[in-house]
Amino acid sequence: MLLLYALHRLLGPRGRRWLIALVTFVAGLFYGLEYFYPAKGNPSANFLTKWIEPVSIMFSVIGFFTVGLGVYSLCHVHGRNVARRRPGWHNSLAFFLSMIAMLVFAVWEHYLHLPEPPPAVLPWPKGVYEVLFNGLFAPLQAATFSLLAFYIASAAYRAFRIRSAEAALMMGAAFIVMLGQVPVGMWLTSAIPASGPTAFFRLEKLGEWVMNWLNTPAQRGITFGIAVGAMAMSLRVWLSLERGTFFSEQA
Amino acid sequence: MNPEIYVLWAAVIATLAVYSILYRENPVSRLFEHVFVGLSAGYMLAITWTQNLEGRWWNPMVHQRLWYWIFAPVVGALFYLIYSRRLVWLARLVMGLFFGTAAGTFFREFFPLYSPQLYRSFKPLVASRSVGWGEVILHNWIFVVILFTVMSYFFFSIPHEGRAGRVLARTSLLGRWFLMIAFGAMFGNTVMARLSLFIGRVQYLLYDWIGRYVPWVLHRGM
Amino acid sequence: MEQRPPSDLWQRLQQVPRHYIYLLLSGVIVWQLLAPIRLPILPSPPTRGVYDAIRAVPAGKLIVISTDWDASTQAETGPQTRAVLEACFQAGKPFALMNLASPMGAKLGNDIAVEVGKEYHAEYGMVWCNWGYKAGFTNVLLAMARNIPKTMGQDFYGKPVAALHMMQKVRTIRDVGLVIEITGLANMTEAWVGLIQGPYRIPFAAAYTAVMAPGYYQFLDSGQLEGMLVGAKGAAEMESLVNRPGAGTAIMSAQSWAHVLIIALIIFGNLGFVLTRAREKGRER
Amino acid sequence: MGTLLHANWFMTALFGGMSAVIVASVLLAQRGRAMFIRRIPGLSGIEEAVGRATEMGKPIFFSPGLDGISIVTLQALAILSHIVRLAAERMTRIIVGICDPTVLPVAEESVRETYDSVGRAEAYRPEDVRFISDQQFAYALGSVGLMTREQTATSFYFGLFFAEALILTENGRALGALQVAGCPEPTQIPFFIATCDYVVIGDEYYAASAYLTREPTLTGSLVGQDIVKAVLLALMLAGIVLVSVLGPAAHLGQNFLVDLLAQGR
Repeated sequence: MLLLYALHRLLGPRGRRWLIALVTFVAGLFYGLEYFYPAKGNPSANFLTKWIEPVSIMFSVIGFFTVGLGVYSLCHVHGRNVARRRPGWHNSLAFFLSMIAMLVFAVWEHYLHLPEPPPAVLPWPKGVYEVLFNGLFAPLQAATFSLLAFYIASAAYRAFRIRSAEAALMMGAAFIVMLGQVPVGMWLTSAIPASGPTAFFRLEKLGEWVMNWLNTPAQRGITFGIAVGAMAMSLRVWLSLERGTFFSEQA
Repeated sequence: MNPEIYVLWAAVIATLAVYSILYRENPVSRLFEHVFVGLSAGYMLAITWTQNLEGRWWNPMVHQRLWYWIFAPVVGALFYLIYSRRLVWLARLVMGLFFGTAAGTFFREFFPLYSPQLYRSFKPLVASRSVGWGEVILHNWIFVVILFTVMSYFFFSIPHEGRAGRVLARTSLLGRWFLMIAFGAMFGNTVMARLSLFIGRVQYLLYDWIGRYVPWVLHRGM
Repeated sequence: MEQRPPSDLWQRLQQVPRHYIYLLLSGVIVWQLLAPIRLPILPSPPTRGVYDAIRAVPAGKLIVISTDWDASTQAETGPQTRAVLEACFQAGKPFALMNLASPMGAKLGNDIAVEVGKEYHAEYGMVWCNWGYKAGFTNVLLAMARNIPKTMGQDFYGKPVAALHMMQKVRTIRDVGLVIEITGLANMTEAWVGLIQGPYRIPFAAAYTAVMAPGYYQFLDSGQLEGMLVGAKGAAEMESLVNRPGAGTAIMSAQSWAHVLIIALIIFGNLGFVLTRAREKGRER
Repeated sequence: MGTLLHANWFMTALFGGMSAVIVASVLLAQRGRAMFIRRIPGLSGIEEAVGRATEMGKPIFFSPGLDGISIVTLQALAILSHIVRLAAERMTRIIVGICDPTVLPVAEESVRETYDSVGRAEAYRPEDVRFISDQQFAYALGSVGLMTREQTATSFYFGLFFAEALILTENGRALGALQVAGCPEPTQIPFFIATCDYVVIGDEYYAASAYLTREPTLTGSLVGQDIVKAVLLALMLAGIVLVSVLGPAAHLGQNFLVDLLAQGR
């Protein structure tokens, strides 16, 4: 605390910028060097290896303290809705009630230390938690996820038009793969013998071929580009080469 | 207390409220949207404590008397200085720590992530004792051609002019077409997985909910 | 009333409102779950591999079925388990259930076995048994290779495993003719292959959720897996092999008809698109 | 095949060499070397999209994806600040929906600073950079609700997205929003293509900020990246020739180039 205060008083803008760059560099160097510095033994290790785990835990613990930032932002927005009785404020109230209920009962349930398997008659806080988690949270999650079935159907209907060569190619590949996965598709080409040179044209085989030999290399091509892009971005951040809004430190 | 029946009805109402959004956004779906966000926030706070901070920070600090853990919240608190005009640079200091970590972590991941992809792309282009020409062309040649043309699409600093540039323009156009084939295949491959999710929900509504009161439904499709 | 020109239909085919699509899709799925139209299901080689492996277990050897799944993947793993148990009962091969990953799976698997067992008049402890949930899976695997009754201790119902009639001649992993892992969890296969299938050459087969299955084709390729069931599709194929259409078949017919619906929608949309465009071109001339 | 716990000498040399090329190219560009970048199709849509929101007098929605503070998210924030600059000049409101709490302060800071830099500090509204939820689907539902209530005319999705992507874009499309998306991971690109007006694919995502800002650091980096990609292509070509001559390497010790890449320390 004192150290931070001293730094704040002593350092000018340039000194601060320099310190931030240094901290960034050291943090990156630690993780990078541990990987690239020659290592010996089985499992292999070097002088930094034993620090990786504690340092990672430390960073993740520090990261967990940022949880308040998100909750603060939520409470800020919804708190104002409630305080000013804005339209739909009862929804914001529902937000607060469900947040507090979940927080209280999830922690309470944790400290009940119930045995596994749980007793036939549950203590009531555990019961409330069950309703909150398995009755609301999990189904809301599952139902939202399953909306995708509808969206994928309507997106397919709209997007797969032979407007251009690109759209037609996309549609063709999607057709083959979709049909290759379901009994209907297999049934369509079941007249083709399952072995021999023509077996390739059975829809399930064709679909597999499209996935393995057309999809995989294209994805891999994308992946290499991304790898190099991410590598360059990492280098720029690590060495504080980045300029532009957030990085032009005018501290 | 046996919560089973409450869980069932709560789950059914929540599910139907979410599906009502398919018709359009409405007061009920809006209410459940806020409940969902609230439950997630509460759950996030709860597991941050019960599954992370308690075991990794509080217990070591209090029970094992590792006093230095007291500094973790101090460093974490620096993030909150983002709201202060004067002290914002301290927030940047701790963010710099995290940026550095993100970069360093990527350096570590580079070979574990990408070197298998590199050497698995070494596909022989000639037939061998175990693999015939048909398969080599149908698999390996196509694989290599797609990989190279797709990568050529992602060259940004070479103008598509001049003799070499025109070649690149051709291969990158071809690459874009292969990309579209791949995207179509990925789309088609995902349809089944997404339908499964909905089928799972319908099964819940039919068998667990309606089937509880109408046994006929329970016996169908079983 | 004025009759609409046919071209309007083509235009409307191009712009089916999304609400109709949603309604059609849910209609098809509910209908297929309540009254499935059974399509011929052709077992794929990986599924046939599991079936053949079960039938190939020599007399006097035991099948071990590890039900390492819980409610979250029940829609797929439940029908898979049922179909696998049907195959064992039909082939007359004795089997033991066990569970290495979640206590819930031990109960859910047991419920299915009790139900299916009744249909085949199979008595607990004679044809099948359940070793229950055993925590610490690497250590359990290492130990059961040498001594099964001692490692398992008590069964699902709390009785000593060694006292069960069917366990009288079972000592080590050498008395096991096949292991079947049913799971939605990664790493289980690697442990079985690394500790049991590899060192002792015990045939090994598996049933996976559709999401994780693609990662395991390579084990099939290398012969470490005798066969595998892929999601609900694998369950449906197994059900067709044992001639007992069930939940897997219902899910797959729902899948099939939903796919047909989506493909039909795309085709109609394109038909409308092409025909409208042809008409417009005609006009321009 | 092999263990990759630590790098071997070949990996260190390869990685060091590739890094040196990129850094050198960045430094050259910073010292004023002119460098070319070709047009990136998906990005031309950004200005059109901002312009449309201005015309309609409705706000813009921006999502930086689901990831925490990572390389992908930092890039999304760089694109965000470009969009904020465009929007601020045209007096158009922009709402940012955040999924990861650690991203929130960085995004706030970046947005506030951009408003400052165009001299419109008063236009910054703290509640417009908003945490929605850290749970994937609560985030999706919350964002959809936000877009519907605010009647956004334009949506941008830049960052790491997973299954929730289609929930966001399909609802955005139903609202009639003009949508621009970019994601480095290929898995969600098919759905973006199906539902968005402009899509930035794969590596274009990293080229985006260079193309938008023409900042020498970024263009220089892009040139370096192209050289590195050429190196990787050459490496693969060498590998393909080797296995064609020597036969495929199924185990260690059959092909030295495969061993160098597969067998770390």
